[in-house]
Amino acid sequence: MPSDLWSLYALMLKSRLFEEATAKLWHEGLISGEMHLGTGEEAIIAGVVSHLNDGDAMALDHRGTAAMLMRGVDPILLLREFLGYKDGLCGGMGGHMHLFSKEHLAASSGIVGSEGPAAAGFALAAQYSRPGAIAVAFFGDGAMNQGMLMESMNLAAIWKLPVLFVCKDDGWAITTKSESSTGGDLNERARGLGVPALDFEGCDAAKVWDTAGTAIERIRSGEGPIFLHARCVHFEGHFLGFQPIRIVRDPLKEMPKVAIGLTKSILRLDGAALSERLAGLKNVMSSVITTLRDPRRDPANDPLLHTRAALQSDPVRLKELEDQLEKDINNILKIVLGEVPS
Amino acid sequence: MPSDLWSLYALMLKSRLFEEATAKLWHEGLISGEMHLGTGEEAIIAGVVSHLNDGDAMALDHRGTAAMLMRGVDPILLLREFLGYKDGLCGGMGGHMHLFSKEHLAASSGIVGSEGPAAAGFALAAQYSRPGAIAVAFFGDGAMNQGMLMESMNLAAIWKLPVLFVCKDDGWAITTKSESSTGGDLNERARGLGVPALDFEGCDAAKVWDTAGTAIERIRSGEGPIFLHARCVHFEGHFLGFQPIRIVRDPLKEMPKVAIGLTKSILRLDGAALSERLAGLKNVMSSVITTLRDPRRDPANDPLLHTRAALQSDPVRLKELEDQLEKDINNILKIVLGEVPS
Amino acid sequence: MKTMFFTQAADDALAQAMADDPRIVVFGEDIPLVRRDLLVRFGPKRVRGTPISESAFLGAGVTAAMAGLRPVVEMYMVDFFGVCVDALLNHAAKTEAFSGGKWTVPMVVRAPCGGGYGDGGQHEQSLWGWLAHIPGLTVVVPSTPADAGGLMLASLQNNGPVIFLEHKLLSESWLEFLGSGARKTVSYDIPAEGAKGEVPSKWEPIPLGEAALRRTGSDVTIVSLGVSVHRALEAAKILEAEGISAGVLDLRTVSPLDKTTLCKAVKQTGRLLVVDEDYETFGLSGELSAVVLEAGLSCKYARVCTQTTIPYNRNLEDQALPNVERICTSVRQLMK
Amino acid sequence: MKTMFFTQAADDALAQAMADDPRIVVFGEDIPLVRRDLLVRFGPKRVRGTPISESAFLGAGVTAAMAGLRPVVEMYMVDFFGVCVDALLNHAAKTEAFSGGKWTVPMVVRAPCGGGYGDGGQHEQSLWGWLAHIPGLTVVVPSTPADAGGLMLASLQNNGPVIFLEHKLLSESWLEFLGSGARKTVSYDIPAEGAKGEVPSKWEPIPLGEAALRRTGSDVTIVSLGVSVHRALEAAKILEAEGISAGVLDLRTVSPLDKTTLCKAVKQTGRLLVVDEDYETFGLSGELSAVVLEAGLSCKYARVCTQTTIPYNRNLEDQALPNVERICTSVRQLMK
Ligand SMILES: Cc1ncc(C[n+]2csc(CCOP(=O)(O)OP(=O)(O)O)c2C)c(N)n1
Ligand SMILES: Cc1ncc(C[n+]2csc(CCOP(=O)(O)OP(=O)(O)O)c2C)c(N)n1
Ligand SMILES: [Mg+2]
Ligand SMILES: [Mg+2]
Repeated sequence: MPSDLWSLYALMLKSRLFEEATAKLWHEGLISGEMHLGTGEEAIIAGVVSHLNDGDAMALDHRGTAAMLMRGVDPILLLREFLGYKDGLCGGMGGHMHLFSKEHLAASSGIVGSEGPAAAGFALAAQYSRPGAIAVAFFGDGAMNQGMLMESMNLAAIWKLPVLFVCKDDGWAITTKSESSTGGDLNERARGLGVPALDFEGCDAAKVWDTAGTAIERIRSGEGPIFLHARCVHFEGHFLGFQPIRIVRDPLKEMPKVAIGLTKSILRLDGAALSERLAGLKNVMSSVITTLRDPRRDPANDPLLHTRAALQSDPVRLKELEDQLEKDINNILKIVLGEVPS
Repeated sequence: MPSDLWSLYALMLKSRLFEEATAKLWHEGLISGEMHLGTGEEAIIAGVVSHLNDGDAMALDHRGTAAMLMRGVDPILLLREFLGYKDGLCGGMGGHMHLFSKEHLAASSGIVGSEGPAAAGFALAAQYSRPGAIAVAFFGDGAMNQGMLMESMNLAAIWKLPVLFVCKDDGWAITTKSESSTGGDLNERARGLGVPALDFEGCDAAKVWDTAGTAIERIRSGEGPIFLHARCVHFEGHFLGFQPIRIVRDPLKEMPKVAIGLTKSILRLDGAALSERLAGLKNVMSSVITTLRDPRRDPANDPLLHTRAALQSDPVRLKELEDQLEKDINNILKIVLGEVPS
Repeated sequence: MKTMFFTQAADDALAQAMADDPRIVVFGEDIPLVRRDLLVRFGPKRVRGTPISESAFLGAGVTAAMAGLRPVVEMYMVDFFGVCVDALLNHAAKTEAFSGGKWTVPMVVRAPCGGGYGDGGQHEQSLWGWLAHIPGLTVVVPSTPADAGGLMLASLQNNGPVIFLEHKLLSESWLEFLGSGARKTVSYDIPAEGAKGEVPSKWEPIPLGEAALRRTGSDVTIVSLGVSVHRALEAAKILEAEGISAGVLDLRTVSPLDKTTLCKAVKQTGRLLVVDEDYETFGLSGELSAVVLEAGLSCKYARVCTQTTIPYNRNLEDQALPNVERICTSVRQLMK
Repeated sequence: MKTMFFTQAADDALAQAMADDPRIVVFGEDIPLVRRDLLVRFGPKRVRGTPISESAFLGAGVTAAMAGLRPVVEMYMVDFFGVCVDALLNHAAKTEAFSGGKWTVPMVVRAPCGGGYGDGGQHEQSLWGWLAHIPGLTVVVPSTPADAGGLMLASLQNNGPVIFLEHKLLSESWLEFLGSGARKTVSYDIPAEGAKGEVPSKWEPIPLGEAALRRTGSDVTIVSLGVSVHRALEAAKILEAEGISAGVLDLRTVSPLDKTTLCKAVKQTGRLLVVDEDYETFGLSGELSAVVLEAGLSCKYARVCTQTTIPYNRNLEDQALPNVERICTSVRQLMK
């Protein structure tokens, strides 16, 4: 089956609009705590999730909203959950890091790497009770250094568990560049754990759809787990209000908060030799500078623009679709916010 | 420096005799709890440990006696520790799974895989305070599936820590064959974590000495960690009194203990279909049969015999050496057992 | 009536449940050997060995339970939860709450625990109080074969995660495996009543959270669990000869705690001695005093617990773990 | 006198110690950003970032300490000990015992803890009682900037492992990082005295294991730590208006526990209320009642703790965590 770009785009745009609305509510203070968006990784999610059927399961990380939404969880329930309402998806008990839908066999966790064991367990249950069903684990590149994720790739390999391990590699774990924290090569690592690896750009929804489709077919047929390694960007950085992004976007306001402490510290009497101090400063500055030069800032990496470009040959249908989705999201907001929180 | 087979053999034989004496005391009930010997892996230990200098550190697993002994820890202190004496190496508080020598920067643990983080920490301290010093981690093939060991290989790689990771691969983790529990390839796994891998037979002390020597030189020079993967056998199985070995050695006595329960269970009314039950039985039997056919039972795999063969060209010196070591061990036993336990 | 060994009873109840319920699967390290009797009856699909990857397979147990299985996940020893307790702390224990009560984790985690045979401080811990601190976990510690079976059945029927701890000194198969099977030269202080005893012909669940009064007594209530229950009973006999009447209450489940029975007993005697092989501070022994005070009761209170890392030396070990002598001394002190 | 924010004070004391002692190194995830002020003063060799591999780098901290360094290992949050607590439970806490007292682990493990800002149940736990249950660990929970600095210095000078927990509601930098820095639309119930306060011009160590009496009172002793100390002080003011005199004792260190001061205070009032943000059962709150009873004292007792998985909903969360209202209600009950 060839990829249907229109429906992939619809999924992605719906998710994007939903998460942008979420961001607004977060900035308005209606959503508490941290907020990690999946914006920028929509092509990976859409390309994988649209292959899933009833009985397939998902194990999600701290960035689980997009996958839940695209899998078919009611956006109204999601939004109510973010707002902490009693009639939210989890009764207001979970929040965006702990989204659970029993109906969709989908579970999230804020513990980095725990998606590995979780997907393995879902897949084990599938082996017994739902032949042909699979489990997908979505996680980041940083998670690849968490032991339990590696352990579960090995476990899936030897038990031939139907797991698709999807690494959404944005090159970062919060403010840590993966190239400075990850040795070797992730694909070789997966293979060294007995899991075949496929590596590709995650910005191209059609490409993801094709690759994931082939992989999932093999997994369904009982061949064991596969590792998909897909690159992506996170436009907002790690979470909403992310400090380095704030500095880059509004240096005049944000830089002083950081610079005063730095200046005082670097000039303090006791401490390392000047060369070490400068190395330290370079270290700090480079994380801001890297953010400035970040692929995050390059719209070419936006999976939505990428897909949209391919659809512009039919501008009427495109406009219709986009208008409709915008209306849908506005409707959702109205339904949810129109009600009084309990 | 070419390997000096005579001193390697002396180290190995001393360790063998010491552990055989230990085994005897254990069978006599003078040593409590479990007892894991390093017999069968002496060539690996000797070939690595004889490269170590003051300031080098060791992280050991549940099988740490041989490495402690060969590193120069007083055998009298070791034996007193096994007997639980107040004047043992650890005041009788540790036992053979928890041997500690601050002087030799050597620490053991009974937690499988913890040698990885332990060696990384020793190596980190070396980077600061003992330039050129290294840390060795000794562990088994089963430990390679413990997340923290994999994590610390990655950590060592990115921090260029001076760690030699030594996997003593006997193909087993207690009663579990590694080929049934370990996916992929251990060397590829190490490389996927950024650690170069060297793979070889661990039965040949000279070979180990050479390989380890080259590796350690590179590590001392600051090139980062290396993974040595060496095969070996454990003649006693996992620990003293190991059930499958008992069955193989004395089937008439040991088999009934196991067979009665099995027979009753396989005949019980409710349960799986016959084919599944037979598969289960095959599973149980194969672990005994595998033990029967085990390389453990092949003396060709004894690293001592292997090395001894090369030294037989000088039978006089060989006899002298062996007599001397036997005398030494007997002396140690006399010193330790002659005294009244406190 | 039938008699059985302790672990045999737990396994037998498990087998009965497995015959009734195909959703029950058992996995853990070396389980094909350790549960070989189950393996030959239920086949290798339901009784599996795992790699030494506790985080992976314990975590997998959680979601396998969520997706419809009833996994019995086996840990080699309770001490090794250190490497994987996240699966309990942040997942098994919290899923029901996080999902707004919509999703439960019917998993049994089985682990040998306890000391008294010389394995040293990393292999002889109890940790039941440590685990019970986490809201959302049920923690079971049987002391007799009959309870081992009945509580196993109840654990398998429970809708939330249950940690089922078996004391190695009561377990014929663990002791045989860990070193006594190959030699007659060692002896352990094994409570006969705990290691072998009468069992029903067909297993019935014993409700979780109900303590059992093992002995009535009017002067002091000794509250305990696991092997220590038998130490307490032995002590009570000695004390009886001295004219002290000591009751012994076996908690059987740490969490939920049978507060009613506890308070009733303490109210009658006015004296509470906790005998707890887990570490003394910030755990079960303190909790019991809080429960009593919260109920508005007052009592004289003492405890006999493990205060330090468990020594390897067998004599020091015996002194570090709760023993009959320490119990008697404490009771006599309470009677002053 | 100088004033400082809470985390600023801890960092300042740490910087003072680092200037004096080159063996101190700091590492953890994102530490180059989180401790950037230390990084530019002490350089990237002594202030390092790590991969998301807590078991590896926490375990490495243990042996690094054994081999002569004084590592400060930073965890992102106390909740994440789940994946790596083995390094504490079976290594850091036991090395001194195992080695017969010959080898110690002078390591400080620093972790943010606590709730009240809407991150949900996997990111807002306290767990200090859970950690303190393990013999061999020192557990420190400061409640003011002055204590944060003084206790940090003492922790760095301690010869065994210390867990140093900083409540996020007191930490200007954590709150800024976790979401309040980018918006003025949220507000948290931050205790002013805890978040910012007077500090000495040069840091002196505050002995570990000494509680601080924050307020004297003759009717009831409220014992607490961390943010809850400030809730207790607020409650005490309200209760004063009702004619109830409540003293507030700040434990500062969970383990070792300052039993002397505790018992002295309870003896005077005869009433003990424990306000503990950690989970209620099998932890700190129970331990305090045991200590009192063991000392032969009796008292009326109640506790205000966290009983369940912490809800995400901000209202439910505020009710689940100890708050002023719950404290007042409990005290009034105790006065009946
Ligand atoms: C076990 C654990 N350690 C640390 C954290 C804190 N943390 C949350 S997200 C994150 C970074 C994850 O990076 P990655 O896996 O690449 O995902 P990304 O955020 O880039 O999508 C960290 C360190 C955590 N939640 N759990
Ligand atoms: C974390 C942990 N899990 C399980 C065990 C129980 N255990 C002790 S040794 C062992 C097998 C180790 O196998 P391997 O690493 O290959 O070493 P070998 O005994 O073969 O030398 C196991 C499972 C343990 N000690 N620690
Ligand atoms: Mg990432
Ligand atoms: Mg092995």
